[in-house]
Amino acid sequence: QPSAESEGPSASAEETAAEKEAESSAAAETGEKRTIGTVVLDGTNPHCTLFEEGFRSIVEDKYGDEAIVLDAVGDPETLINCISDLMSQQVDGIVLEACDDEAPIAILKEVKAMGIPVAAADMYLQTTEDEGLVLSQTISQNYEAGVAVAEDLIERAGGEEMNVCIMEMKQNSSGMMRIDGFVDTIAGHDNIKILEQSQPSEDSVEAKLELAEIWVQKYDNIDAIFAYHDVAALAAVQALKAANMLDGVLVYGVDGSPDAMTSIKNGEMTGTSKQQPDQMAISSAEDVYTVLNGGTIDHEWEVYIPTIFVDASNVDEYL
Amino acid sequence: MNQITTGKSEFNNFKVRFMGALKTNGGVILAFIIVFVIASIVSSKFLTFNNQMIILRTISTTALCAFAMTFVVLTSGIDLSVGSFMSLAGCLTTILISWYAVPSFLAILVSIGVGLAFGAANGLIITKMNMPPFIATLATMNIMRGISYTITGGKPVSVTADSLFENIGAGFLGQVPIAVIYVVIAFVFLWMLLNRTRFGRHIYAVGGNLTAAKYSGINTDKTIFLAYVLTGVFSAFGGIILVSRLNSGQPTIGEGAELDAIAACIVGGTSLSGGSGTLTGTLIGAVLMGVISNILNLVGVNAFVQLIVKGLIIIFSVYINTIRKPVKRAKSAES
Amino acid sequence: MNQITTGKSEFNNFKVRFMGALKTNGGVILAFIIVFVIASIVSSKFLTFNNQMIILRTISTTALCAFAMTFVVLTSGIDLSVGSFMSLAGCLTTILISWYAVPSFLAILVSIGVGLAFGAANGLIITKMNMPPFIATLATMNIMRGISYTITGGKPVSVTADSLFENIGAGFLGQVPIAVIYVVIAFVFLWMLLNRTRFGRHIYAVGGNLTAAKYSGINTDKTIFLAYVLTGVFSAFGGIILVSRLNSGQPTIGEGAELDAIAACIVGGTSLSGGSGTLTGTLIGAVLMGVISNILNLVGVNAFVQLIVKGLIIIFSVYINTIRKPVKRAKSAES
Amino acid sequence: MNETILRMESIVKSFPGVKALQDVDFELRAGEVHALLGENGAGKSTLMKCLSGVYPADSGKITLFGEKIAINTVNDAMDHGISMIHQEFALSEQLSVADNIFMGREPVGKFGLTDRKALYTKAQELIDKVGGNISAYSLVGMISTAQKQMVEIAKALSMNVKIIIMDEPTAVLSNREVDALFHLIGTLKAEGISIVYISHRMEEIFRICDRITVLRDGAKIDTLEAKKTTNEQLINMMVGRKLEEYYTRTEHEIGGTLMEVCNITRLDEKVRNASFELRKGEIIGFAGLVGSGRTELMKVIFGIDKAAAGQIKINHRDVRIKHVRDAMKLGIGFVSEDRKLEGLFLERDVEFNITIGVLDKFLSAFNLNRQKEDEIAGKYVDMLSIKASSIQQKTLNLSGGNQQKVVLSKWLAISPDILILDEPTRGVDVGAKAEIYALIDQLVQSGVSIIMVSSEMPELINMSDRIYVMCNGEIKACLDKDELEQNTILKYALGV
Ligand SMILES: Nc1ncnc2c1ncn2[C@@H]1O[C@H](COP(=O)(O)OP(=O)(O)OP(=O)(O)O)[C@@H](O)[C@H]1O
Ligand SMILES: Nc1ncnc2c1ncn2[C@@H]1O[C@H](COP(=O)(O)OP(=O)(O)OP(=O)(O)O)[C@@H](O)[C@H]1O
Ligand SMILES: [Mg+2]
Ligand SMILES: [Mg+2]
Repeated sequence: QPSAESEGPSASAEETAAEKEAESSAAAETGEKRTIGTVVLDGTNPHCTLFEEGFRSIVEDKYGDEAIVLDAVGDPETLINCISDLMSQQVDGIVLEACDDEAPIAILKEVKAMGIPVAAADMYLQTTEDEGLVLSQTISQNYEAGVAVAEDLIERAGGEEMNVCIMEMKQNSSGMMRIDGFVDTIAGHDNIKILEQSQPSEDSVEAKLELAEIWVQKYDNIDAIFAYHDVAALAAVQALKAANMLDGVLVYGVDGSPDAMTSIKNGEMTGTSKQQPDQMAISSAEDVYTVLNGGTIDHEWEVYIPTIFVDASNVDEYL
Repeated sequence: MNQITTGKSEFNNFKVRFMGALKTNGGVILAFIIVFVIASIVSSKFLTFNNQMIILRTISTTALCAFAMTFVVLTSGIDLSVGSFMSLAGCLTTILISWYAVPSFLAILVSIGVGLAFGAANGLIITKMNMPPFIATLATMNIMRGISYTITGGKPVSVTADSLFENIGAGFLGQVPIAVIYVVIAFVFLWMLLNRTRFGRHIYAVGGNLTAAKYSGINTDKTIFLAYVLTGVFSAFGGIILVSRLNSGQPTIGEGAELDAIAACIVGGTSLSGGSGTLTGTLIGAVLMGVISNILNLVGVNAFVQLIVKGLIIIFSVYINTIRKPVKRAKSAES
Repeated sequence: MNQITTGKSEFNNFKVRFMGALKTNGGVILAFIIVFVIASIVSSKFLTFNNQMIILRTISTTALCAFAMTFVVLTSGIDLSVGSFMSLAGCLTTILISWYAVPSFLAILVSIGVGLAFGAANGLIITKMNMPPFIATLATMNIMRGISYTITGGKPVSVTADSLFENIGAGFLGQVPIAVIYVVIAFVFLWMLLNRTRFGRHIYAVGGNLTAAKYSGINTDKTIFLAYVLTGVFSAFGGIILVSRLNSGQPTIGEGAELDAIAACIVGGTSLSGGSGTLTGTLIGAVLMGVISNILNLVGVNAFVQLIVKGLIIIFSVYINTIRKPVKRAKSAES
Repeated sequence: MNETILRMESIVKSFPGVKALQDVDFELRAGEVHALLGENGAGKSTLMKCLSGVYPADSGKITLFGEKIAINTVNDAMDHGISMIHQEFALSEQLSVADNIFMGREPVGKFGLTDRKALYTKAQELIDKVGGNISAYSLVGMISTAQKQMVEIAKALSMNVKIIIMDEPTAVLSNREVDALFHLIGTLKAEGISIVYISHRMEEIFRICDRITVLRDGAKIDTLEAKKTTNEQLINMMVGRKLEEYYTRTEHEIGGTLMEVCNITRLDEKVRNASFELRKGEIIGFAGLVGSGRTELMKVIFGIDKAAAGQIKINHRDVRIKHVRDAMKLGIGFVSEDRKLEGLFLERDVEFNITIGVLDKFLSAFNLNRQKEDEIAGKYVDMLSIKASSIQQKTLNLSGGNQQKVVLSKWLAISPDILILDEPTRGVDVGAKAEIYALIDQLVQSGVSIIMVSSEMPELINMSDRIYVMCNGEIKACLDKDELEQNTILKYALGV
């Protein structure tokens, strides 16, 4: 398995890397605390809270080290600024939940030159294993998440005509993968028709609610709504409720945030593909520790954490 | 320059006032009519009662913020923190209800009280610390947003226990969404406040000429202070309604709400340099923005193109407003 | 109140000038020193050369926008569209390079040209259509963002072919990040422009008293127009640097950049009512904001709490600025 | 009628860097008109602002009707029946006349709501009482300067006043309005109201005042009975020396025709068919009532406003003046009537203000010749004896007269051939006035031609070679030196 240490292209990078390694193993021996940093994609996304919990469970609880959690607030510029600040802080390792798949590449080269191991989680970065920028890429099966929702919809339709509205967010690449999975899966089923596939005028709950309300007003034959994440799905639930149309309309999301679970439990939302951000964080953090402790990673460079389809039948397990 | 004697002036005065009102709001009314007519032609769904109600409900939070913002802008101030008030008050309400089982009504009162307190903080920072409103409210915008994220942990707070709460914002009174009723009540109340009380006169006086207001013995600090308290209270209330409509305390709500509210004021003819503008103008401005957004979504215009169209329509409607005023900027600077 | 004669005034004038400059920028310098010293104490990593460079690189785009914004604010205007300039110019550059194989240098020139054109559009809308800058640039902010989303389809544009492009923003000159070099060059150039050209004088004159400027034969429209062209060009350039650092054309960049840029100006002592402020102040203001953000991250303060702390520090530094000025707002309003 | 109602003792007031008042005493009797005289910056406005509560005095004692009172806010002063009409209008242009009159004291009716009917009725009554021909509903931004003055007076009368302070009320009025004001002052006096009257127009002082207090450099010089003093004595006390000559006019040769203005009609028709000519080295005056269109005519000539018809010839050649820049290139300068709104960059220093029109002389691409700039500014500071702590002092902190000199300097710096002076001595003290007259004389000696618009008859008559009289936007007469008489001018100005 390639790791950051073994792939240093320049002599100086190798040197620092070596120093770093010596330092960190020395630290481990003397029992001195190490510092592991992470940048989460957006702290106000419940998904990230779970990610942070998973990360802390490894760094703080398991290894007793110091965890630094920074927030990219969904902005690529803030993301690289946060990574810069982690470099200044001279952290021993980084778990990166990037909000963009390309933006951090350039700065990761600087991180690599400093010899700090990085593991990518949740967002598949546009880099190859050979470049050696990250130890591993641990991601959700976003496409499969969309597929799972589509399959449930097809099953519930049972061959009847069904009209779906799809709420997307082109700026969100993970979200678009879910949409792709969904759209590809229903493509073969003529009974399921897409009424409209569009996105809110901005990335805010208010705009998502407004778009859903207008759908409800515009079409009197909506049978299902699929949104690229739960926040939008829940907004759609509210729009349907306000128009007294929630009964008989299926609403799906992706993510499995706690309030989506509650909503499913209450019989409002139909289902969601639950991601496991905590698992992603745990797996990535473990990879960083494996390298820090001088070991090699013994699994594939790409790690897929499955999503779990949740609906009324199994929601109680996740409440 | 014609002489008006008191005797025959009744009718004349009415005419002066009516023409004045039309001159002030004429631009936005014209822009509104044009956009409205185009919208009716473009989509058959547009003119339905339900759709009109949806428009009004959609703009309800913006309108509440914009009404109060009008007071602030009239004093030649600005309040960037309205969105954070929405978030803080909205989340606090749901936290109180869901986590501490506080009755909805009390929770709302407390949250509005917190809005009032932070509004007062804005007012004090601006009047007593002599800080420019832009930067003072930019700071409190960050602070309140930070508090809102901290208390919620950044996660939405679900409200399941209390269906009463949901009705507060999402309910209906007959056919009319309750949020629309609030807007109407708030409008009437604030209109009276602005046009029929001394405080309202003082708002205009302070914004028109701060020195003159001081020399006339007006407590200018108090007037400005109260304007920020108003935005605090009304945007807090707006946030609570929104949260109730979403049925969960979303800490991210209200981002960019300040721009929407200010845009409604300016499109409605209120001048950012203070002293001139009307609440009616702001109302029409807010509805106009809502209509634009609604028709673009109804027609299914691509979200990205929507941004472009929205920008163009803003320029268009404010331009109509500007050219209808005979005195141009260059001239008004002279006088 | 002594009368001065030209002969003996040489030294006197220098001293007066120096003290004047200190008085103007003293507040922000003091705030900067306090924050800087605290930061050095709180984190041992703060004072390292690398970290200082990281701070400067971090603020580079904000600084470029804020420098140009200073000109606009000095004319008593505002430009809300800087973030959209960043997005549009940045994405356009990457599209030209990646999709049309245009050489990097040419692509950058074209994109800056587009920035210039939209800056000119801002300027024309404001001067020729007499629209308030706030609303005009709010509209173009939407329009340009919409264009940027439309041309990219909302998705990031990768730049893989051209490593030259990456170096333009992400490279180093010796130990110093190249983005920092740009900021230094831009600062020197714009400082000269503001303090050593007629245009610079006109900027101050227009913002200080528009009518008096007109009556003094200054082409006020041209001056205001050029200020908006400047923000267009410099924020476009800032966007290109940022995109190069990200090595992909991200249409979402620059959201909220206008608030950061304006905050840097105001924290640096520039008055939103125009006519007073310095570029040096803006530079210190921008660095101060960068230092705050850096130290909070270094210490690992929770992102939500960071918002609160940042807000408090803004109030604190602007307050220092305000109290150092002997004449208070209330007084200056009287005259 | 002779009892002393108000006594101010040992009033001290400082501003950062300036001691504006030191130990000033002031007394006011019931029903008297008491003039407050002094040079620009002597502290007249400051003393009265301390009395009207704009800012409290640093120390000192105020006794009203034998009782010691504290005045810390404007409301305190109003409660004691003291109200002030400020030097700069304190009106809100966007509000109606009635709103302005009752600003801060709006009548309240049912439910704590403002009683708009009472507001407008009472306001109209007050307007009628002071003789203003305006509707209480008019926006203040729409009414003329003289009418604004009426609003200010109505505002002062709207409360139960015992003392009215008028700070240079006639600076913006012309003769007819001044007469009306004096008539009103007579009425108020008869009602037992005391008036403090600040003015730089000496002839007014003798017309209406009972007693006179003179301030100099923040200290009181003396209080005198008006009947027992002379003009010379007062000027001597104010300036601290004897003024040799007030209106300086040196005999000199007037040259040929320099500028001809033919049939100018403004786009808005506020001036119609105006024609006049100006010779080299000549001073022509423009007389008329406020609102007669003099300023409007000058603004067309200077390229600020547009003309619908007419030509301007300079040196017998047609010229096109579309912008201020065109006018400046042709050697025309314009000192406008409102120095604060139209002339000065108040936040900038003296140097910036003086040199803004001649940046070419010391500033080219990225190259500033600071020495040259200081030299230019210094030259005019010396020439006009501008009192400033340095050329880097903010113009905001200068006294009115010195601000006016800074504006003059700006236009002298461009070395004009034709200088338009619109109310050049408005709000300027006698000493500075004399200096400005001397300067005007000096300018015409050196071949500059001057157009002087003024509402002060004595100054027009004494300084002008010829006078054009305007009425209702038209030039009604051109009077030669030997016809210059107050009554003749007034006859044409009133259009009778
Ligand atoms: N708010 C202020 N801040 C600083 N200095 C001031 C202020 N107001 C007045 N001064 C200064 O106090 C002195 C007295 O000013 P004041 O306005 O009382 O003069 P004045 O006699 O009314 O003159 P004028 O005839 O020009 O109106 C001047 O030197 C002036 O510059
Ligand atoms: N900004 C303005 N808005 C509306 N009316 C105005 C404005 N300025 C001037 N006027 C009106 O235009 C007319 C001409 O005014 P102008 O100032 O030219 O008179 P003037 O003869 O120069 O008097 P003054 O002695 O005041 O200078 C007046 O009726 C005045 O009320
Ligand atoms: Mg005075
Ligand atoms: Mg005039």
